[in-house]
Amino acid sequence: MGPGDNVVMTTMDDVLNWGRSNSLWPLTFGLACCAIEMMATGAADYDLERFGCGVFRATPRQADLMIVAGTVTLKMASRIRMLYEQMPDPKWVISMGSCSNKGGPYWQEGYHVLKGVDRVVPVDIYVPGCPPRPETLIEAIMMLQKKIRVQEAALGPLGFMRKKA
Amino acid sequence: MTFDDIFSKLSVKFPKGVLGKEETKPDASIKIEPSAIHEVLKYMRDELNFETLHMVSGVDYPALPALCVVYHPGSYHHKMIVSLKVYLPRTDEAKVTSVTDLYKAANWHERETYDMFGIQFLNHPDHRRILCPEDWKGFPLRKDYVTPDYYNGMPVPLYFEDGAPTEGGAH
Amino acid sequence: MQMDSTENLKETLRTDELLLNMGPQHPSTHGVLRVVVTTDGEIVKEAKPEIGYLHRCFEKHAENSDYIAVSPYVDRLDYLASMNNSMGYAIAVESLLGIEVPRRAEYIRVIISELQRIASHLMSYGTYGLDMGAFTAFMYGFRDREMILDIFEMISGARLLYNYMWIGGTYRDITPEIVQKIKDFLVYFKPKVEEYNNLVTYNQIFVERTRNIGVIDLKTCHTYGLTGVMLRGAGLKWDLRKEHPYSIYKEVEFDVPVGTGQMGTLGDCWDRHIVRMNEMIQSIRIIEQLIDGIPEGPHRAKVGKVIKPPAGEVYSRTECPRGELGFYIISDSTGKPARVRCKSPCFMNIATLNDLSQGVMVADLIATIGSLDIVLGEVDR
Amino acid sequence: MTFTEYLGLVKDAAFTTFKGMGITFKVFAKVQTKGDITIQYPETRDHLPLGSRGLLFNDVDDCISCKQCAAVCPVDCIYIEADKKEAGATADFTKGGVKKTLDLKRFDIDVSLCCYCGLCSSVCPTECLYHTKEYEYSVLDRDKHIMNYMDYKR
Repeated sequence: MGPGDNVVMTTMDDVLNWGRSNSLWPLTFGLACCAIEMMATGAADYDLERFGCGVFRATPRQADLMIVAGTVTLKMASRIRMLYEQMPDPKWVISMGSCSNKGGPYWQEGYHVLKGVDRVVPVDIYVPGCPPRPETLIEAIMMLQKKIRVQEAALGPLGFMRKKA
Repeated sequence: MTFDDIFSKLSVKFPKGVLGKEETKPDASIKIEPSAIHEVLKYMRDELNFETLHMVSGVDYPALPALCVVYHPGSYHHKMIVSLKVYLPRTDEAKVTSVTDLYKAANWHERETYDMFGIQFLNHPDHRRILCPEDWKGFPLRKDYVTPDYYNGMPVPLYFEDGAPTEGGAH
Repeated sequence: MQMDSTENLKETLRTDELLLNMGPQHPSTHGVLRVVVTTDGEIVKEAKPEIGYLHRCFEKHAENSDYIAVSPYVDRLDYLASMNNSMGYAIAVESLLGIEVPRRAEYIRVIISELQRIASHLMSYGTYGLDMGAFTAFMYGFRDREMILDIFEMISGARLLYNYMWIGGTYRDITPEIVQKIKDFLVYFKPKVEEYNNLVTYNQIFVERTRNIGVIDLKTCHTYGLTGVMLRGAGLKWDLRKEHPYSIYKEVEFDVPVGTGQMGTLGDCWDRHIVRMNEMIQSIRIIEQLIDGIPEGPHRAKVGKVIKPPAGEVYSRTECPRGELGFYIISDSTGKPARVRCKSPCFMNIATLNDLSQGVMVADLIATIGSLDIVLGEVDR
Repeated sequence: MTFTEYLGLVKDAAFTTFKGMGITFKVFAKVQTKGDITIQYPETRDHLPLGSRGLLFNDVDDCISCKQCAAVCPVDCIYIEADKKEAGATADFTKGGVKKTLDLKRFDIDVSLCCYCGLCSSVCPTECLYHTKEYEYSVLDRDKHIMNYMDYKR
């Protein structure tokens, strides 16, 4: 609890965060190999729906979460930025796999590979693996849910109720 | 029909166009004069039953120095693939006639060869880069290509020469 | 008067050509493919694919890596069939080196690559169902694909990108438990293909959406250099495993399924789909013939730690789930290849899109792209 | 369409609906009795087979600093620094009895570059570098992915 918080705001935060963390709608954003594992996570064996996170949206305007799964090339980087800006706030980004973390196996000679998606969009969680197992992605999503649950959520129209610290 | 049959037929038909055989192992190839490649492929398609063109690729030989375009026409009739090589000077002015009007497969392969090696294809219907962005500079698969430091404000290498990590991008 | 009003109507309802930008982020393009579609109302006039959004500089990496270290990159070309890919690369380097692979390794390789073919076709089945609006197919396909991935994980240790087919043999040996697991899988999977066919292939909605669409005739196939399922769907009985038998395909019996135009025109999307489904049955047949007779012996030929082939060139091709994968390798007798060029089947498959989509509806464009079964990692390399 | 045909269609619709729901209930019953296909991940975990390629681990006590792993790595994400042993230092042996001639100063692997190909562990002469079955190490800060194995002595 921050210095400027009161009981109303913290309760509001809890309610909003509870709702947000349990209804993360990801954007279908398959770039490369990791996208197959992302699809496998959404399929029968791992079932991302159990975390309220399986509703893959085709449009950024309905999505909260961008799972950047795969190699980001320089040609694609500006599109990623554009899609990220089209997503409504609050929004989160998971960087899935070595390639989007830091360029992965393509960091040495990859003249056309962006070395880390965090050069284009701010990243919340870095998921290791090449490609990561579905469990690793689920773990990252649970980590993100934990992160959302402790943040100050009510900043929008109700933000005026929060006392200035 | 074997590789030698094809070679002898081609060298009889095009005594000036066929420069010789390249005895590399395990697969040999036929050297063709740059100006004759269109005729040779047309002859192979129409007379020798080479219905399809599997691949067009470029090779950079900095030691010769030469740029090389390799054609792999294939035949379902004879169940074989032949490799034809065209050597060009290693400059930005390397030019060869496009074979897109013979095989549509050549369209994208030639665009890729242009993109990667800077070999110009004359009479090509859509002579643009294909894999790299349109405003890309340089031809990446040449052996002396140097990776740029920045592209559109985004740093390209992970670390710069002195080992320091490159600065973040747009945000 | 009548005439005038029609003229007026034409003036007010004048249709313009619309430029639609499909992709690069689009769920139905199977990756980061961008298609610039010019439409006249609902009718597609032109569909130009723009590629390069996943250009990962494979060929540059290959020129700067050792022969062994290229193999992980080869896996990442066609990430749905990485076993087949690395087998193709291994065969190419082996023919440069001129070495024989032990028979045990050949058996393992063929069994694994056929399993991978099933997995890849299951993926294609699932996502094609998804494109056509059938979510169940996706779930069923992935459920069974997951079982193959479990087998692969036991064999190689990884789920998707295995780096298993090494030059001269395989990475690890196969154990009796794995053989038993493959047999169990075959028993389980054999009736499933029938179930899939009932669920999707002969479903009236699916048939109506895929027949007479995206027709490829043999002439188009030849001029574009199409291979694999596209060629067989157009009716030509051409399979490298039969025509140029590599590895031990000479010793196994299997049929080459071809399209027959059963539901419509020869070479339409439905024909390509049924060829894929029938290929799964043939793959099961191949594995069943081999699984009991794996010979004893080493699983890898004696290859030094540093591989230095003599100077030479090779163009070797293998039959991958998506078509003929060719590797053109030039060696200059150093430890690194001078040039590695990958002739990927999908690169040509997607190049035909403009020819296939002349005058079709926008929804049929999706059906056409789905039936090409492209993997963008291989198109852009 | 005659009325009989219409009734036939209604019958068809009702029949196929029941048939479809029958399959659904069959699967539902199967899930209830035999267990479902879905792995209930945080509670139960998939049993990983032997030799599964997860996070790399190096037992630095056994490492002889031969740098073969760094040489074979296609990604060059293994950073090794080793000095010559000082004269007069006590002889040091690995568990397998190999004498260590070098003093390992740094053994880092950047797992956010690693491609888990398994080449490094296959060339290791003392088998001190191996893949564990660990797969849960997502981080909020990417620098934590540079694993410093000198600190992880077991």
